[in-house]
Amino acid sequence: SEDVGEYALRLGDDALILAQRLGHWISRAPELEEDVALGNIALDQLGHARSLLTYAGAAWGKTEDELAYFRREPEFRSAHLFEQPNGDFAVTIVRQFIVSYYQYELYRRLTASTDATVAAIAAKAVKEVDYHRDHSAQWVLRLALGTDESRSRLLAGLRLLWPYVGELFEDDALTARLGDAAVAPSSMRADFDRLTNEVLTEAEIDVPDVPSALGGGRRGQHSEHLGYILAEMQVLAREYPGASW
Amino acid sequence: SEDVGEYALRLGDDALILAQRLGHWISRAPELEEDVALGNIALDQLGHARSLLTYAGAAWGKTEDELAYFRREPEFRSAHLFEQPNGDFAVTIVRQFIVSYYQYELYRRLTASTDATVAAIAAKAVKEVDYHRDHSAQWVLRLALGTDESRSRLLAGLRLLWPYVGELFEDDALTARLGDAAVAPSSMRADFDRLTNEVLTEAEIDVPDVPSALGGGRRGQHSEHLGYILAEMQVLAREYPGASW
Amino acid sequence: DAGQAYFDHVMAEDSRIEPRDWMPDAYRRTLVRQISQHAHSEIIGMQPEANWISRAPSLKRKAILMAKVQDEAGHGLYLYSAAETLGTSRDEMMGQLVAGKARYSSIFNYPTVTWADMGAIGWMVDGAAICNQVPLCRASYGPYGRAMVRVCKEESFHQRQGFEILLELANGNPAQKQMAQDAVNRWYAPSLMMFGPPDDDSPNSKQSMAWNIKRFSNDELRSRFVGMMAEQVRVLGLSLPDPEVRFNEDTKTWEHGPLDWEEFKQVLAGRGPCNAQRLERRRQAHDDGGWVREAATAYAAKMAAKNEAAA
Amino acid sequence: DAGQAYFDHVMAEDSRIEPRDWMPDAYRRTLVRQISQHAHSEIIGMQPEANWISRAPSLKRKAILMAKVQDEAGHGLYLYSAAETLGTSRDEMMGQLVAGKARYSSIFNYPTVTWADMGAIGWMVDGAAICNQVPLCRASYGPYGRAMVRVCKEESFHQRQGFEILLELANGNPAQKQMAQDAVNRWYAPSLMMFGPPDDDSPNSKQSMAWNIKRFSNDELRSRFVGMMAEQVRVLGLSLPDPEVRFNEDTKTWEHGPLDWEEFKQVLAGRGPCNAQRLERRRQAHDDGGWVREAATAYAAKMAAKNEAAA
Repeated sequence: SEDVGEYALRLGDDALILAQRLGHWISRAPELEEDVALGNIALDQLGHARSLLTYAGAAWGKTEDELAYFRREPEFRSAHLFEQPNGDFAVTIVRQFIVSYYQYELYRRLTASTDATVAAIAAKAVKEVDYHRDHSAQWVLRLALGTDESRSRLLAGLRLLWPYVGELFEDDALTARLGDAAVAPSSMRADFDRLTNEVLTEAEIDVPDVPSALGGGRRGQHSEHLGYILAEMQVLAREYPGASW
Repeated sequence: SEDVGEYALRLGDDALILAQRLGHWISRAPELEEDVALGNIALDQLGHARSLLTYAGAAWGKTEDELAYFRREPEFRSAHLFEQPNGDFAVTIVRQFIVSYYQYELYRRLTASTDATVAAIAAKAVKEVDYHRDHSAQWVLRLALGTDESRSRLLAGLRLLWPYVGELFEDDALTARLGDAAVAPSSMRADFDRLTNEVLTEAEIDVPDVPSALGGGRRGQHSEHLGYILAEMQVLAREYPGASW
Repeated sequence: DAGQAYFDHVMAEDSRIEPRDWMPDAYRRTLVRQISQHAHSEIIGMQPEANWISRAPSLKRKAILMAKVQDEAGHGLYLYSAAETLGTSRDEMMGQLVAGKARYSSIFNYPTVTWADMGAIGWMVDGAAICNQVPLCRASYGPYGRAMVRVCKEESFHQRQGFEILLELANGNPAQKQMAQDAVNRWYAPSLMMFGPPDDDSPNSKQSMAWNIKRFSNDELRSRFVGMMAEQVRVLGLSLPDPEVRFNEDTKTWEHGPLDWEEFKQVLAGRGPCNAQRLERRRQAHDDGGWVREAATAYAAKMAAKNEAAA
Repeated sequence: DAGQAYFDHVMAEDSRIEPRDWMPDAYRRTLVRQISQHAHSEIIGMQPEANWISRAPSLKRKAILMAKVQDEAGHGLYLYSAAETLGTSRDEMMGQLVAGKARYSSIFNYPTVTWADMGAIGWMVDGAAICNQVPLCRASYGPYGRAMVRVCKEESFHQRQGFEILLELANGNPAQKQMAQDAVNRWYAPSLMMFGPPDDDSPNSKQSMAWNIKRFSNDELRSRFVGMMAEQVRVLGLSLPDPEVRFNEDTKTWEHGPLDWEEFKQVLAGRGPCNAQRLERRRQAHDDGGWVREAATAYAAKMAAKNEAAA
């Protein structure tokens, strides 16, 4: 249905934009092991994006590439967190930390989706995202307890990105209509808070006390960053519309 | 003639790409005075670009905007130096230092071009570029003689960008054919060397001993940076071809 | 005492206080806060527009936009200078801004997502700023009033340019017209809220009026602005997203529909779409520029010592 | 002595030396240089391809390209590990690379200006690398040979993917086909030069052959590679930019036209189009990552101390 398509589009756009962001680290990471690790995560996200966009496209007779390369900014459904710049390694790790704990709760529940395709995609994704969770949590600990500099950069990253957590857990008419085919975002918040808190506690960090940003990504209202991401991502495909690659 | 058009295109593309690079500093400069100063320089360069592209376009019946927004990368004629990333403030200052001393010699001679339009554009530009020269020389001195950090950043910037100096002074068939309508690039090298050397000597710096890069911008062979610059610069104009703004 | 008497006299005469004149501490503090907030707004206000410099769709528009954002840096400079005459240094004010301890106009915490936002900001946001600022050209503190004269002259130029951007879009293809209408819709309420809370919820206004650093109430200015917009939007062939805008023949003022003051407070409290981003970007530029400012200072000191030695 | 005798025996038998075996200093030094250069090439070689990850024109191609560049980081890891068994640490080798004191394959100093370069690099550059590397799977130093086995397996996968990119373009619209041909033209000569200077100008080759860390001469490998290209390019429906490519029936080898060894030397000497950029980018990544590596080290030390205390 179009509703399921729209839902898949949200999740797919999150993953696609994140993959695009993470891909930038490959050849620029602090050590080779991280070129490999961040590359793996980017590839996983891109894989999820492809499955989700392919499924979403089925609702409107479009391919994954038509959706990725020929939609304009207000037609994207990514949440603001995924669009945020990489910043330094600490900012990227904080983004990963939030994303992976959120996506784990999401995909874990979606394995029981009444929509069989969504359930199948989630079943594959949840295992990969579990590894992303572990990767980010390890780095949160290393940076928090490593040196003064790494701790202060991590704290800055947390203050910078925590405002975008709220949007991930907002219910709306679509998630309500979808019922058990989807997950009510707000229903995941408690588990997200509990599990991220466990890591932050071990890292001797308090959850940042920062106001929540307004969001709007699910309605096509994006941060100023998305336009730049799309300009770069779509430039070649748009230059040769209809071409095959 | 088409030859003059091609020549104006080279100069115009240099100025356009530099304006695009410098424009990024506005709202990000180290102090407000520099937001204003770099903004002024960017505006001057953009002004030169518009005059030169308008004149170049006359040879092919195209407007400045058609040339700026609807050419592809190999059709651009900018030299590699202009495409180089802003880097830190020292890198930008080094780029400005090379560019403004080069452009000053160029426009000064072009005021005597046998092509009246080129001469008129040069007559206006040379005064503005003289100010750019002063601005960059002052900063070279401040950074060279300021603190250890500023000196070492300046030296790094010089090593990074000096390889791109050579391309600016290469003669080719076009400049040969144009004779006194243009300037033989190689004929400016001695004055450029002498005048930049005066500043570098006062700054207690030796001209960097680095190999020259291969260049090729005048033949449409560009650095990897230009594609990104154009993707961003052209995105909106290309999205609405034929629209008026 | 004599100082207070002179000050009161100046206020009564609607004349001007100059930097060396005696003034009440509260007057000084209020002015520093107001002028520095205004300066901060110019600086932070560069960001939403700088966001489109690289993507401006024609070279002419790119040049105009660049010049505009650069003017805003200039306004910041005049205003910080005016505030400095009251004994607070630019460094100190900048420090407060990047530490997140100073306010700036909330309007700049909204994102500029399309090119039409360049038009809407020029036409509506600068339009509202002008309504606010023209009376300040007669502010009782001399340096402030004089700075505002320069600022206002440039702002009205900017407003015209913003109007032109929207006019071109409104007369363009359907997608362009839609882009323009969409921008007007998004910026309408935030620009009305630029005049501050309704008069019955604006506690400091009375004192500022007495000191001649505020001339009209928030609601008076807002009403005047709505009237201006309502007339000009017809020229654009667009509409305001507020069916309740009308001229009240009885009160001879323009009226508008209710505004979402809850959102205003949210944004003011830091929950706007771009609060964190704007501040972080300013902080980054400030931090990244630290070594440059240090170098300039060190070089100036060396040159001064050299000249000293030579003299 | 006994060590030398055993070493000579291993060479004569074409068998393998392992890390704990005695080996001549010159052998060790040559290997460290060769393996680390190879590792550096993998690392620097990530950049020209990473340049197109964000702009890959389909999601499938994006995924393949990402995986490829990531594989190169993996190859770098295996190779640095192999070199470390000879007593030089990765840190030290990386330090030499970012200080500009180590070499890497010159081919990576050419820019990737179109998407078709992703195809040409895969097909030609990886193709040349495979010709070079397959014999190294039997290199006399055990860890090196074993690393090469893994590398070669992945490289041939990459080569096929590059071929596919070109095939798709060659069968695409005229602009795409032109893009493909243009990339083949640009990468042809540089990829032939990857095998190093002609045999009569390659002083170190003889010793390396004697040590079984080189199996065929530069010209032999180059000729084999040209033959491979000449056959495959017909499948692509494209052409090689060298009219002198032909199979010599007498010598049973492939021949090609003259190469511009002057350009090769220029690029080797640092005058390639991207030498400075590649090195600067690596240095930047290395420097930017310093605090992260320090944090990881400090954290590991703290955890070790904690475990110690608990034990």
